[in-house]
Amino acid sequence: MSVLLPLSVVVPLVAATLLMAASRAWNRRGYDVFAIAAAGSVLVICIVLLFNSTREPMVYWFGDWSPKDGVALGVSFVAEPIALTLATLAAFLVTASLVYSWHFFDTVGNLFHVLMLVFLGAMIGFCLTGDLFTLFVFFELMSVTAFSLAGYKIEEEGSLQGSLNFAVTNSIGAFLILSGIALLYGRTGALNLAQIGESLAGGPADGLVITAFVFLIAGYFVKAAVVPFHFWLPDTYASAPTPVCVLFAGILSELGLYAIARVYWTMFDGVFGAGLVNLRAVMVGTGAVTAIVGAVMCWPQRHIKRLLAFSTVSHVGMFLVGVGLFSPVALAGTVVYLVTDGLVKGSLFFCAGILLHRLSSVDELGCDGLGRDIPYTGILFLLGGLGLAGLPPFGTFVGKAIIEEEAAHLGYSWVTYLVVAASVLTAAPVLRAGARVFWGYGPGDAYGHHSEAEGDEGEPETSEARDITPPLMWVTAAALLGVSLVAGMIPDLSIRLEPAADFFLDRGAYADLVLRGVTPHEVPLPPGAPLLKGAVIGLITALAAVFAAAMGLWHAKLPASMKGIIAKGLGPPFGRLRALHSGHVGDYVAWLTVGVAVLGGLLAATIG
Amino acid sequence: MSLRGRRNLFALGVLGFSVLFLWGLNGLPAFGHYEGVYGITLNRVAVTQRHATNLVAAVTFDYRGFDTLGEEFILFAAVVGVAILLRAQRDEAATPDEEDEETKDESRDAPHTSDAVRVLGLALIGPTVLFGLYIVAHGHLTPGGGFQGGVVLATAALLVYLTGEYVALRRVSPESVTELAESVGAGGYAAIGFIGLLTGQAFLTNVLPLGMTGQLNSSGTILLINLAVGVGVAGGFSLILAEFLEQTLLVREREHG
Amino acid sequence: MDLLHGLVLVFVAIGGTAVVLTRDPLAQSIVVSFYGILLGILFFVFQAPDVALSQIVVGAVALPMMILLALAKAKAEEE
Amino acid sequence: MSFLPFAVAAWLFAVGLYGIVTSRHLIHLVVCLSVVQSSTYVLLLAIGYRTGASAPIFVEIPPGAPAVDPVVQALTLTDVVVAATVSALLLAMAVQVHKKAGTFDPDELDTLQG
Repeated sequence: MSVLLPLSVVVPLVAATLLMAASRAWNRRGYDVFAIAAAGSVLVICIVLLFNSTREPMVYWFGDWSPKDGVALGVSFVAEPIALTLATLAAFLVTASLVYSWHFFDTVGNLFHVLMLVFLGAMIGFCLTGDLFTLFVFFELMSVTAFSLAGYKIEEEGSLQGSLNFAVTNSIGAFLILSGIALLYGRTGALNLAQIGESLAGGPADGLVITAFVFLIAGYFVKAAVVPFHFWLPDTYASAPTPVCVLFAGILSELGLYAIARVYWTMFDGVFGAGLVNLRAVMVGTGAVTAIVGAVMCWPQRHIKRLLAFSTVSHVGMFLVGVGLFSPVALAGTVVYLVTDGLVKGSLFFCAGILLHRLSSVDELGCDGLGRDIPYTGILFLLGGLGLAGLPPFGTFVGKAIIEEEAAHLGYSWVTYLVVAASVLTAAPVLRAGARVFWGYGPGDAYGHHSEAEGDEGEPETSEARDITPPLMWVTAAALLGVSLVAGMIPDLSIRLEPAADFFLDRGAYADLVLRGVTPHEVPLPPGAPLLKGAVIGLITALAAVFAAAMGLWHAKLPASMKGIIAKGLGPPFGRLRALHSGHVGDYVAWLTVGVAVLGGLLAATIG
Repeated sequence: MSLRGRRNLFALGVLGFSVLFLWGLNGLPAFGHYEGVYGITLNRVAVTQRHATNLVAAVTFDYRGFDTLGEEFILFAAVVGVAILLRAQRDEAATPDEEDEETKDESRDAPHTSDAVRVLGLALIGPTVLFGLYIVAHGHLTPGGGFQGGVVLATAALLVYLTGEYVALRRVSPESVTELAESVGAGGYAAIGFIGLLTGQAFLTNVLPLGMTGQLNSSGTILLINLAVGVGVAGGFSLILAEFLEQTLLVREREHG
Repeated sequence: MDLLHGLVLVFVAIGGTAVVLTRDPLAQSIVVSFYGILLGILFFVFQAPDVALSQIVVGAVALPMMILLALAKAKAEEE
Repeated sequence: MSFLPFAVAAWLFAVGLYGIVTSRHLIHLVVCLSVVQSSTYVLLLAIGYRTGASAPIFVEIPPGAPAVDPVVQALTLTDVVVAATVSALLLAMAVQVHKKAGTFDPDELDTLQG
């Protein structure tokens, strides 16, 4: 069984090199079949490991270098259910994206498939590792592969500029992380997460520890796109190829947050334990700001992929609230939310890809009513919008309900309002765009002006006939949505994750397992709680989103006084916020620096 | 944002950033007095455990070999990325029916070089290749190894270009060869990892005979991995250089032809 | 901490600053080559010959070369 | 004085960021990014240094003799080479942006606003 652990990473990597070596020897279908088979087998490996790890977490030492006297000489993988849930999601999304790409754009020979497989190996390695520097290496590997994938459509200026902004900001994030690692290595003389945690726990929470922590989380915030480190994300997502967007929105940002939870609970919990209340306030506050900024920016977008990108920012904010509550219940809820939301958003991006295929555009206004011929895609799109809102039984409502409840329990009862507001503001524009594009609802000049179409892409991503939608395209979109729906109907889903979350948060048990090979004792399942309240909130959110979408479509019919209030009250701050998203990489780096300084200041004041 | 606004924002940010950074650095052990348990343990046990005199190589390719596998794939992914980004001009210049024709390459003008440079360059190619191979092969004994030696080997390919033998280079090492080297390097590293699995031990376990400390044929898989990395790095850097050169050459070709 | 360390460190700091302040990329490629050598020397006095070797082949040769090639390519296209 | 190596690392990080923020040329910007990266090398190697110890290469010194930390060197060594390929990737992006937009100046690139 343990042999599957290295294979989960090595299989996709080796498959990528084989594909690369076979260049020109095979044809396109050969690459497709081979890549799908490789990703699919990784998915199976991940599922087997996941089920196995719920019975007993496992440690694997590369090169057989198991620790001597608590000193780790080599690199370890730690198989536990939370990490493996994310790894499984990654494998599932990569497989789906490769299937979706069957009819998709003309790839440059095999290079697209090669990169997708390397990306998969990178994500799984990132999830499973128990070593701080390996975490950095696989972070870099994910990043570099993502830069290349983002810039894949070189015929577009926006795509190139987006990937350059992406690469510069994320590289700086990586250097911050490496500096943080250097500080921790200087203090503890270790790179193993558990060993660093044990070493730090005996020392003070001084400047070095706080700085290292700030550098690490700032780096992961860049990847997760937390405000004000988020500017690169909409630029990149709007212009990257659709199958790549699915991975970026569905798993890449989420992995940044996973890393924050991982490094906190394995290394910093002991030394920061006393300041946890303050740390929680900082994290929940940052998450709330991110959720709001993303949601507010989402509304005025007419480029559908950019719209979905800002909704990703908003949802990342909500995940951060969940992770930042620092409790096992909230973590379990966040994992459920994150997985189901990733699937829904993936499905929405797939639908946007179908639009691109059929109409060569994802401009909401430019495509007004043009999607009438593809009503089934329209239905999928609208269902996806409702899934974002958290309409039961989409799994999203379960996760949100648990985060809300746990937040209230910890004294953050306003989180419920935040989650509802952000959900409405991100789901409504999706519904609005869907209703307009697929059914032609609403007047054409909704914004009272005709600017040039924003969603036109220089070249379509597909070369096949545009009068039909290849079945594999909508089947994958439907499959993602279906899995999210089914997940919501599994009773007590998050309760089942709670023992795993308990272990995730137990620094002592983790260190015992990694450094001394002591298996954690089993935790009984907590009693299941009915989610009736959450279901009602989900229903209300969905209804409110439908109502807001209708307002967006027919806002010309609102009374003049109300329009005046909206224009005067919201216009200027809106405009200022939009202007900050300038597309200028220098601006982004300046904000990144400010973000590090502010985070450092906040934590120094509250923990130090 | 205006340049001024950006400068002001950055000035604020970098002030806070620097204070934070210096505050953190202040907590480090004084320069020259580091006593980290990881490094000290390795310095004590590694030579006997691994029969490698260059401990840095032992750490890179054995104790932390999995990290290096990841690094090797970063290189791999970056090279693929460069190939994707710079592919456009090739498509523009080559019409479908002439893509694979070797004869077409003859028309590509290499830059004019004086005879003196040419002779010097040609004379340097051999020693450069030898030097690169030496650095790769002695990585486990003395400073050097696959990463450094690989770059040196790639500069040998560049020398060929500088001496105006680019056309020859394209015939000797067309792109598919560098691509193959790139995949063999990265894939070979992973394959060496499988040797451990086959003998029932962990991935990347150094199961080969360790040999006599200090001899070329020692330290087991470290030497093999060094060779794989050398091939991968040399292939990767040559591919990058070739892609950039291809671009300049094609432009020149369009101008003259 | 002896004089040699201090001297090389100061040179590296100046070198890095010079790279940033050289706004013309063509000139910058030469400055960055010198900076690569300075870093190589620093790593050597830090008793890290492996890293020094890496830094010199990459920082002093490969990186400047790639900058020049990128510039040449962009320039050739403009004409 | 013994703080100097660490201060130099911090300086390189900050000055590289300054170059990126104020850059008017994408290639210049990519090179500034490599200056930021060199800060991490200086930091790592400075941390692992031990006064009077030799390099961790036991050819002329016996095993067990005082040597500097080999781990930080291993971390840096691979990164130096890999970073160069990443720089190449960024340079290729800059070249392509220039090809599409006709400029290297980030101030003149405006396709991604709002």
